[in-house]
Amino acid sequence: MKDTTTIASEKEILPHDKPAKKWSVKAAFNKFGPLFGLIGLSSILAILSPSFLQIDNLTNIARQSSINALLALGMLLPILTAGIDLSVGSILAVSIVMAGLVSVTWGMPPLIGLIVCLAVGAIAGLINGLLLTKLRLPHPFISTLGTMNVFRGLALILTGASPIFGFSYLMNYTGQESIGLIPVSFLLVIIVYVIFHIFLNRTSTGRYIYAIGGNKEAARLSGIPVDRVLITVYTLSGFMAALGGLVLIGRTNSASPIAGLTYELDAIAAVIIGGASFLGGVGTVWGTLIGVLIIAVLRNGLNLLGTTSDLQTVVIGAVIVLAVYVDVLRRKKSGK
Amino acid sequence: MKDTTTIASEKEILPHDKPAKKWSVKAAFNKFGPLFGLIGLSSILAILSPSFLQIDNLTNIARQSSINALLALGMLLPILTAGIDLSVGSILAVSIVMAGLVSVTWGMPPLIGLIVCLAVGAIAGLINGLLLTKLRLPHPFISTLGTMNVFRGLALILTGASPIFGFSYLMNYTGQESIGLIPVSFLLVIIVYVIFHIFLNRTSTGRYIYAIGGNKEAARLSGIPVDRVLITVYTLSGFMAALGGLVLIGRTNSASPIAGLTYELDAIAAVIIGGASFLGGVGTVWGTLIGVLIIAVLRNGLNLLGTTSDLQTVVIGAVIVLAVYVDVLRRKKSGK
Amino acid sequence: MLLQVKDISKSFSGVQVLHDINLDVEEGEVHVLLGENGAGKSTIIKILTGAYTKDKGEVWWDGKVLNVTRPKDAIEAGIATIYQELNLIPELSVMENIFLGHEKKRGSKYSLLDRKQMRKDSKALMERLGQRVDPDELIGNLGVGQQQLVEIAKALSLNARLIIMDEPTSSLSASEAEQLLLTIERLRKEGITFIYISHRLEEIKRIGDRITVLRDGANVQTVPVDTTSIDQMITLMVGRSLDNKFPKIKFDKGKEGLRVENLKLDPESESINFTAYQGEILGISGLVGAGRTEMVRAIFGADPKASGNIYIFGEETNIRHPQDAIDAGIAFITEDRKEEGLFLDQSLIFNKTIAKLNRVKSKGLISVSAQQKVADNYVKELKIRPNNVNLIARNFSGGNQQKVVIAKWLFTEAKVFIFDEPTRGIDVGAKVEVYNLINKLVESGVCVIIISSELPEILGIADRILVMHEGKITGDLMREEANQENIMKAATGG
Amino acid sequence: ACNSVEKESSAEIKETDESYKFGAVLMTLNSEYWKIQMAGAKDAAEELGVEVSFLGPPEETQFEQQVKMVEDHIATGADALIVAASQPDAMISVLNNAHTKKIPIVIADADVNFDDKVTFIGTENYDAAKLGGDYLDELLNTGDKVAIIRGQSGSKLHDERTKGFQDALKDKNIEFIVQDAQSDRVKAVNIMENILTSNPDIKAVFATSDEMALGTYTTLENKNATGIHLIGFDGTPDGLQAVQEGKMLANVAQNPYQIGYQSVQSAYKAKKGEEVEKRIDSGALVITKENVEEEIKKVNGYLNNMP
Ligand SMILES: Nc1ncnc2c1ncn2[C@@H]1O[C@H](COP(=O)(O)OP(=O)(O)OP(=O)(O)O)[C@@H](O)[C@H]1O
Ligand SMILES: Nc1ncnc2c1ncn2[C@@H]1O[C@H](COP(=O)(O)OP(=O)(O)OP(=O)(O)O)[C@@H](O)[C@H]1O
Ligand SMILES: O[C@@H]1[C@@H](O)[C@H](O)OC[C@H]1O
Ligand SMILES: [Mg+2]
Ligand SMILES: [Mg+2]
Repeated sequence: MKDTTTIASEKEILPHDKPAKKWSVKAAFNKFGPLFGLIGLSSILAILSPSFLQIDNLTNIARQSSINALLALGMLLPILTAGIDLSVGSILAVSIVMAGLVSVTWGMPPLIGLIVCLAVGAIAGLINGLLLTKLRLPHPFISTLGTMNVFRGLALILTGASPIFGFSYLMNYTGQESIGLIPVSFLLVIIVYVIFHIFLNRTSTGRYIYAIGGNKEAARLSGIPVDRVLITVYTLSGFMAALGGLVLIGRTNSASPIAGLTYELDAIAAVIIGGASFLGGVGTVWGTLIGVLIIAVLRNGLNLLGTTSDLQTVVIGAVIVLAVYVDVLRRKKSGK
Repeated sequence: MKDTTTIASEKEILPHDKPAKKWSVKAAFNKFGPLFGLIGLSSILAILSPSFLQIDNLTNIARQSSINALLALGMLLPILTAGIDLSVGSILAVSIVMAGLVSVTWGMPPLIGLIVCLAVGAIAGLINGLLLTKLRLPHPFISTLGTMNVFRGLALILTGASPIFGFSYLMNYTGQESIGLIPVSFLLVIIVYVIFHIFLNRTSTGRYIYAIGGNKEAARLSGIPVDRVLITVYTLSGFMAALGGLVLIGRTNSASPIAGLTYELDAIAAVIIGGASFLGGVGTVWGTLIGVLIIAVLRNGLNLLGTTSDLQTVVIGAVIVLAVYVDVLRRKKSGK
Repeated sequence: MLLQVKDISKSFSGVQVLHDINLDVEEGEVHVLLGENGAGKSTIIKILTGAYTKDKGEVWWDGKVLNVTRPKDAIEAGIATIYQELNLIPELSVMENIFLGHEKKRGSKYSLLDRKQMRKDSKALMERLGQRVDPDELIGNLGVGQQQLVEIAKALSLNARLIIMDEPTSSLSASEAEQLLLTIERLRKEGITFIYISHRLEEIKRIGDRITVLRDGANVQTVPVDTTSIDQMITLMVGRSLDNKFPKIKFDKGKEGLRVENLKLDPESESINFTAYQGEILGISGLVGAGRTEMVRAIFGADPKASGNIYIFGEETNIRHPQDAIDAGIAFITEDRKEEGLFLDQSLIFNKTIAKLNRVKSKGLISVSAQQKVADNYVKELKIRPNNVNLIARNFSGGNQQKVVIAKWLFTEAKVFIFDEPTRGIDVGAKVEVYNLINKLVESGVCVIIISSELPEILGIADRILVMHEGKITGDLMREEANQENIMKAATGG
Repeated sequence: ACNSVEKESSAEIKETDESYKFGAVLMTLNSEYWKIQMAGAKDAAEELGVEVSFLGPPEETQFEQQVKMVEDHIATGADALIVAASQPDAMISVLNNAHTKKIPIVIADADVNFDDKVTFIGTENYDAAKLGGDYLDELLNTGDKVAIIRGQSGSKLHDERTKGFQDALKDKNIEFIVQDAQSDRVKAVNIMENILTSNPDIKAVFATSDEMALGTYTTLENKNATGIHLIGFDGTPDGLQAVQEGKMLANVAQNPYQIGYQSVQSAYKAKKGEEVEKRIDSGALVITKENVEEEIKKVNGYLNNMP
């Protein structure tokens, strides 16, 4: 007996039949669906406001979208696992406040401040992950609703509720500077998105994230270390919130304990507008980016048009519903 | 056919043993679990603060809990169907603002104001229901996130963002008056809770709500009018938000367009602390009431103790996590 | 003629799966739908009941055109359905499930529920099916078999004239299946009509009156059961005859593959010991709830065990999670594909590769071209249809979904394969493919263990048969000595 | 604290009947502005030997929680109430309840239309903002464009500040671009970016609170538009520092310390049956390079005294 335990023989490794042409068109349509929404929206705004397409304004949009881009990318992971992270806004606050304490109040080197910022975010996310998996809490909605309060309270207590300002160049760099015309924060966004794309599609952990969202029990029985993956997911979500916080430091040259209030809602909206499903297992990095841009373009455009914030609220609410509805139609057309 | 290919015989088909007695104990424990939490919490507070058990303070708690009690009861329905309603705070705002416009600004009779308030809430809820079912939106999180913005924006636009005040006695009655020692608003809560208890347990629509949360596809295939039930659910949730708004009018003798911000979070927390499951199909009216009281007692107690809001925020967050964890433990002990 | 289906067609996203289907069902008969996996049986049923909408064609019911746009229409017309996947609400009680959608009220449509009456009626209905169940028990606390009976009670409570059953026995133990067949026979005598789908041909022989055979979404023929042999059924179904339903190849017994020593699921239970070898197929038989699934789940690390040592090819392993088991070279094909096997919204290729992603990596990353290379492995051999590796699992027929799960585990190249009811819901032709594949596995040196509740299957393919009773091994029979009687004897405790 | 005979005897341990317990409810405790108000209140309390317990919701929008906090102060037997209501009209009912229990009520920061109050102590926002406008007046030409970044539309405070500022510049025929940044620093950054894109020719910006002013400055700096005059409002430590560093042309400082201090003083007087003025203007000051040092010293002094 040959001690090969595989039953795959050479002949089985046939070239894969190219899937029928229409499938790939569908796939493309599915992938780029929200993009059409973004293009449509931008066209309307370009007509309504002459400033909209100016280079200056495009860099505005890039800059204004970057914090949400980072938070939404983090949020994509829990949502892919059929979870959610409501605490990202509070994690952002506690991370930047700690960075401020370390690098401004206690006068430590800026690099340490930067590391502390990201580490605090990751640790806060880790706590979310541990609560969920080790306490076997039924749903992250509730654990992150809890930590949303806890982290916010901590940020307030740590600072005695006062914002910290006067950050050094290094700490402000990401949020403040541009390389040529492109804001550093947006470059960061692009880099992180590419990394996450590779992570989600080309690594085991990435694929496991989709598997867990699809069927947690089947994932466990397929040998997927479910708890470890979930802990990774929430840790990364916390880390991304802190990265968003780093940009916020630069944009405001300050760290306020009340920063990031309700940021979770924008992040969730972006992920869902970008085509991800609350039921888990469905969603992409690029869809999320488009979701982020749709929201950012909308806010920017409404500002340019001088709309009141009340009307902006209405329009953004309507666009959230509309974007998801268009997605529903598209999926239906391309065959459930 | 003789060649039976199975190994069954008549005698194996044993009558199913009556489930052991412990089931009913389990059930009771499951039902009253959160109650122990409430009693424990109250005992601690009674020791820490002499004012806590005074009649005066107990009526405070009754009064202070009633708005969240009404919203949470409404929220229970979507959660039972494995959904959610993020828009209740905004519905509250748009309902009371409309009531204010009608009965104060336009000077119509107070009864009309009252009807308008409740009708607007129900209609807003109906819109949520229709969006979810008719547009086939994948999850109410997104539709109600959208309408949360839309309704809030409308409330602001309708009033030019200023609160309306000067309501008549009738409009203020529910939120302001007491019958003997008991606040009318709390009486209202008790009545509505009893009605909902009967509705959920003794009517077919009530049972359908649980069925849809348990297994939507199975419910559909059993001939349950799933869409109609879901529309009812969101309409009722909107109606309850407006009822909560009516109490708020009385409590503040005013209708502010920024009323009800983040109320959805307290309502959700109460429902979940009360033992309902995000996955649908599990949860009771009385559990919800206990969840509401736990939150109210906690806030009241922390105020009596003069705790700062930062610390309150931390404690409330921790209690949310703790309450759910205790529930997990309890369920585990009582056999999954 | 109670029901007439005329020229029904249906396509999903441009792929036509039903072509002008016709079906006549006489009052009082058990009408069987027969066809390979993916032939379109479930699709027809779902069209009849309003779960899907048809593209074209008509349904006649009791001499009139029946327009079904939603499940309620069919139910109101008197058609009750037990779908391939159970449709009960675990959080509701037996009584509530039985009367779900047609509750008894105390008065008008708008009154409160009459729970007393429903409790009484559901008790009576279950007793009519030979079950004594507390009507207030939650469905989630019942076994699959009893759940299936609750579904039937539900159909009866509707006073349905036609009950449709889509593979009702595939997830039942033998005794539960037997109970079901007896019930159908009895109800048929009471005048109820059935449409019955099953891949267990013996069952069809026993209770069917006429068979309508489908192939690739089209009618083949309608024949009376009496004059049709099982072999003829197979020929009609697959378009050719199958000379050997159990293609058994004898290999030499090799090294020890899996050895289980002193396995205890909980500290008080008696210990389990057995060894499976290369070159043999070890079958495990037993009655309902004999504890076979529980035992292998413990071996695989899916559930915790109290104690016990497990050796893989002589090497001791410490398995605490499924992950450990997979690393040790064990594959476990679970009995419940939907809950425990499949990622329904992911593609075939995703499902297939997920348990062993290292095989499609290059330079540490999952590579598209590596995936392309292995895409068709097993898909052809298992005749997974349609042969589209990008189709999401949900859109495969039940039997083909089962094959996807098998493909997933084959892909792990494990050294020990444990199959729990591997041919559940698989058509006769495909079963042979699965057996051939298992033979291939054995030939390549894999140690194979198969749990099956179908006696002919276990007798047909196993080299050695362990019999379990109440969590203990009560029999160890070589192929030559095994027969229905001695298995039965061991299964009932000797 | 009441003058019953039994209380008298037990009061001997408590020194005198002066050991009052006051309950304060502020719009929030989570900002420097409110912390300075607390500092003023605490200093007054110390001087008078009374105790003040502070409550405030996490966010200024949570006005219903303020109502609950007043109720809870009443339940613990507060001898007087100091209330800074974020939705003044919403507070009237509960204040009436307190009044029927004979608890004196001092209104701080934002006036409440409630006849039985002891007094109102706060900034006259319209006048204060007008001072800011006046200061800017000579630096502008007729027909210039000026942006106003304001807090939540509909908020009375911000309405008054916007109006006061605009009225000061009436004669200049200024084109105002008013946008609402809801008192949020990040929103102000974004909005200022967008304003600069659509109206690059603006000459000055007035922000109706310091949070927004500081956000605005970040944008001006990043877009190299520091030539645009910036005027803030509140006089928070950060705002003052910005004036000192020349980032802000001027800052209209309120006097939250005085508001807090006078509130406690007034409550005490009311308790003692002394006469209290019905309305106390805590004053406002335009802070510029000239007087900023002094102001910073003052404010730091307040904050350092915080426990
Ligand atoms: N929702 C769907 N989308 C796309 N294709 C589908 C869908 N449902 C079924 N199909 C396809 O329709 C065909 C018929 O499926 P159907 O479930 O009716 O088969 P079946 O005869 O019941 O098979 P089995 O014996 O395996 O249950 C299959 O090829 C299946 O892949
Ligand atoms: N259909 C059922 N009805 C009642 N109890 C069951 C049923 N199936 C399993 N159990 C319970 O689970 C335990 C072991 O079940 P297990 O699934 O391991 O048995 P099995 O031999 O694999 O049988 P099956 O054919 O049901 O898969 C038994 O102790 C029994 O009480
Ligand atoms: O007057 C105060 C205002 O300046 C600050 O921004 O918020 C609280 C207000 O009361
Ligand atoms: Mg089928
Ligand atoms: Mg089994």
